[in-house]
Amino acid sequence: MLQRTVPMAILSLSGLILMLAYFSPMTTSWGETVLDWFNILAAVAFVLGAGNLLAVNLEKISSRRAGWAYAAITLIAFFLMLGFGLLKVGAVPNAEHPTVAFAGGYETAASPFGWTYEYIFSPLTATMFAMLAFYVASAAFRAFRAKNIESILLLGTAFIILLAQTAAGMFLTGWIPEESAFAFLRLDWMKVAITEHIQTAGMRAITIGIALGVVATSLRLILGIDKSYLSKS
Amino acid sequence: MNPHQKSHEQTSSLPPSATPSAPPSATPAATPSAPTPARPNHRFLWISLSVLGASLTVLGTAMAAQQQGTDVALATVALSKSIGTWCAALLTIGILTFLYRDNPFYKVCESILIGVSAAYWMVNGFWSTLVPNLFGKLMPGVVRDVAIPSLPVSATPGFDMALAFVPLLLGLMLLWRLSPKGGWISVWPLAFIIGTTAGIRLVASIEADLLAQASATIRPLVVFKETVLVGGIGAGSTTTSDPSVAMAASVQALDFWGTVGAVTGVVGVLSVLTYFFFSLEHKGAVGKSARLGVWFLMITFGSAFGLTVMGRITLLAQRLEFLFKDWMGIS
Amino acid sequence: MLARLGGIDRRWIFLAMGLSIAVPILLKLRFPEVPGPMAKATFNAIESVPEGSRVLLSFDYDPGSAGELQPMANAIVHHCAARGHKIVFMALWPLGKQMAEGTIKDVLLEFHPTYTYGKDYVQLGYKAGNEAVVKLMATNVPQQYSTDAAGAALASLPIVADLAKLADFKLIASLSAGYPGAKEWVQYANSADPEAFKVISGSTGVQVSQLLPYYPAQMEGMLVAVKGAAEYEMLVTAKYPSSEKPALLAERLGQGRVRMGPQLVAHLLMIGLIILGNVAMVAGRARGGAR
Amino acid sequence: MDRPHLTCLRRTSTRLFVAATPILLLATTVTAAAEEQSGWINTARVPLLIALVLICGAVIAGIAIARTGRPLHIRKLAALDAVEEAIGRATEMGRSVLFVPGIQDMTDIQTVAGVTVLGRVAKIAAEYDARLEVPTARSIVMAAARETVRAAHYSAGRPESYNEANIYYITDEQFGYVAAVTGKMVREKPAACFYMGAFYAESLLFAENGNSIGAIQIAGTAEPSQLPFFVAACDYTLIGEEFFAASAYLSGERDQLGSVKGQDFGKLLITAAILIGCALATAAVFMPSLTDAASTFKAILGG
Repeated sequence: MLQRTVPMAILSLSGLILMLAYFSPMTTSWGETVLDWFNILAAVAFVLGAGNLLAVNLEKISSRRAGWAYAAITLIAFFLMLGFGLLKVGAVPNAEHPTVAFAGGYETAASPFGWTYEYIFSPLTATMFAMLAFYVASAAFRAFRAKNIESILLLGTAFIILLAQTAAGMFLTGWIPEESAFAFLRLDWMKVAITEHIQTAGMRAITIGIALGVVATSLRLILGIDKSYLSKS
Repeated sequence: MNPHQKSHEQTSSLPPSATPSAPPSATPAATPSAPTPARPNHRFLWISLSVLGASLTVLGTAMAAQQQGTDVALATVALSKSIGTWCAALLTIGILTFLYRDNPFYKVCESILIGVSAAYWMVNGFWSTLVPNLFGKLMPGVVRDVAIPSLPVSATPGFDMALAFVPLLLGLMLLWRLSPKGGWISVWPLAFIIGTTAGIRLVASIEADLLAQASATIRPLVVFKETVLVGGIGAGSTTTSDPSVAMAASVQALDFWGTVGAVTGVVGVLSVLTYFFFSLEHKGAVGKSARLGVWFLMITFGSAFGLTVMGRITLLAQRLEFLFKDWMGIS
Repeated sequence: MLARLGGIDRRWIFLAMGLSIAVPILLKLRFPEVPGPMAKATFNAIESVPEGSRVLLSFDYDPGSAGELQPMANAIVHHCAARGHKIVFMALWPLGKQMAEGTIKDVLLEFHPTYTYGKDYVQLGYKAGNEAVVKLMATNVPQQYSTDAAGAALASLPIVADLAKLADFKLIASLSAGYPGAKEWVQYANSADPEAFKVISGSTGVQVSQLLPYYPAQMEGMLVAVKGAAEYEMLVTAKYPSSEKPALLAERLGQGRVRMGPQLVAHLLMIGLIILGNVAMVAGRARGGAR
Repeated sequence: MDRPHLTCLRRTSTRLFVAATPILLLATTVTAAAEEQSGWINTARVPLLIALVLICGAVIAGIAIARTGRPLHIRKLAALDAVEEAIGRATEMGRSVLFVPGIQDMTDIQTVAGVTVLGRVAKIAAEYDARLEVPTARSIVMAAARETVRAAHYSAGRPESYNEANIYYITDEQFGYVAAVTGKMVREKPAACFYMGAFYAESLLFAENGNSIGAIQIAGTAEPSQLPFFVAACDYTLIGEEFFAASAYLSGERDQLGSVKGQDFGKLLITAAILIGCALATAAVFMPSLTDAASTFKAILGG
């Protein structure tokens, strides 16, 4: 009962209220309350994430597994940042209410939290993403093969887009007059044709398909037919 | 949505993951599971820790000095900025060293990132959402005294407080996931989260992704050149809303590429939908249409591929700009 | 020789990629850009809202995507301010708030020093909840944001004092790097009130294909990757130059064009690598039979 | 989970649903009385409501038909046919098979679909006696995967060959997870790699590494931005909705198959709407009297 029926009831009810709230103006406020709760839970999930991180890393350190020292660094970084932020260390006092302890802004580069964000967190994430440029180059060489007509189409389109997105497009085909009968050979023309007609059409169909999948799954969940979230937890 | 994730872990492009693999010809790189030589590893660790500690000390002094005098303040702001730039540059390079091979420097950078990001998300969720939206209702007086002096006064504080107990309870139950026992307890908030997501996605998908997309696909399959208008409207006008004008124009000129584009758009959507139709085998006319659909899909992916590559390159360009300009001062 | 190429150490490829981006940056290679239809549509969307309208800018990205989206953010903020729009900043990503703060400091206050907080612009900050935030704001902004990011009651800030729901905005722009982002704004905000406001977006290259179906019916303008940023920068700086700080404006609103330089070389390298990889495969096969 | 238990649950859920609706309606009435200014229904959204009823009705009808026991057919999926070939090859070469169920938790539909596909892969692997490795990024996914693979070994008649240690949790952290998996790929060189689930930037890294060790790669995901990489670098890819259909087909659950049928019906509806709309719009070019009808039809669809 507590383990299955109640969760299923919670699920159906919250889903139905939100659907109802969209169509019936008088229930709009219910939907708003449900969404408010949802957003609070989303913030709690961050705490959960941090808790998981702690658990995994503490276990690594206590069992002295290989690389436990890195787990220690992770924890130190975590607690420093957490302390800076939660205690609002070095925060700029609130202009109107300078006496209220936690009313200040803690995110400017003048406070340790803001400083760490600006000079440690931000460059680290940005560089992590930037590494993908290298991997995509390596994948271009090692993995992207013209195996059949489909992959030739894919790679051929990619070539056109890659060229047309840069000055190479104008350089190679810019001399073809825009008004001539051969204007369709211009790379910028091809790019617009591909993105606006073919890619849009392809993505529309994919979007429609995925939307139907989402509808079916959501419906199965709300009706209590799909219970995968129960049995696997 | 998966509630146990930082929200943007679901973005289409996540931070790249490290591949410790090297080609067979290269020196085998260390992997997390492979035993790493303990000693150099740890020496490196202590060095980086002390560097971290030292920079924090300098930073702290800078902050303290900042609150005293103006001259000193200006100097310390500049100091904290230049220390920051050096820090950022070293960390950037630290991550990039992985391209050569896996190494402790990279691992330190990675560990810092993991720790800092988890804390950042938690702090942000706490101050931006939990304090005003949850605690602000549970104990508005305290929140007003301690954190948000101008928190609006509710007309029905008792009712608000009562309602706020629901997310509080669900939140605590969600945190129960951290305990090894009583897994079912966290299923309640999970069910709430899934139900809410299902409820809003169901309607939104039908409205924005099914109906609106179908509507956007609809268009006349024959397009006439709008400029060749006969009678009435001048050459500068491009409107064909007047049916009689459209009629007159229709006699004049067919817009070849416009028509091809319109037909392509519709045929594309329909043929790809045929490909996604699972009840019929891909034979005969259905098979041909599905095959056309696959070609549309491949061109779609090719284009997406090109655009993605562009994005990745931009990100690297931005990092290199930082290194050259802000750090090395080449401009 | 070609067959052996297949087994090349991939670090050489990494090096080639690094050089193909670093060298153009150091040489300051710049190429002319011609604004395309989508950049023009975005520009016109902001132009077409009456001067002094209330607009919402949602910063749905983090430093990881700043390379692509920051140039767009700079240009959009300058454009909105030049049109005298009242700007409300917010974020669906935790780090988005910081990105917005940076843009306010570097662009808004730099080129439009008369803009005052609370009267001309306001920072609502980040809220957890992804699409649920948008959905709640569609009907009830004060329930989601009881105060601004600094803790001031919305009622005390003239620009948002009467803000009840999203329909009170004339334009919503999402700078979007993924989920949640522009897609969610279209799905949950635009669907709720299709007539009330225009939705535009700036998006990363990765996200473009996902957003294309919504343009132009559900989303009036869309900046596509850094090329879109570069084109839009040109449109904005051409119409709204800065009389006091032209050099600084050229720098802050020129990042997109600067980053287009390395694109050319790197794209050519990519094409070359794909061709070379396939040639090596064919050569390897001819030599050693099947893989 | 045993079947009778399931049916019982299903009955409970139906009852719950039936009970919840009147409660909601009642509560609506009460609120309606209290707040006079707001209406019963937002008239502007009536067309959407009708569409919602139609499409949800199609899915429910599909499920209902499936429950009657009528045979349901789903077209062949090339990627699924290739599974056996890939595993057979791995056995011949004496190498392992790698299965990556994405990097999300069980709350993501794609992960659920991925684990379902894992069931089939595991069964074939058990029959061929090939070694199957499943590294996961979530502990709950690991539990689910172990359950699935164990069941597959039983149904293949080889419970003794099931080895729990081959299905393991690495870390929630994305960098760490991919580093460990790709490291393993380079060292052990699996002959077949399956990527089925929710993938982000790592799609490229997995596919690139798999390619460099010469493995047969079969992928399935509904992340549109990652599909280009899988399509370009893998041998077979289940694209978007196809991935869900494959999972429904393999799950053998009639409800799931029924809802795929329902989705097909939804697609038919959308196709019909597009065709009618285009016909009207095209006709309106020649017959201006139809212009109003065409634009009204389009507007109703668009909301």
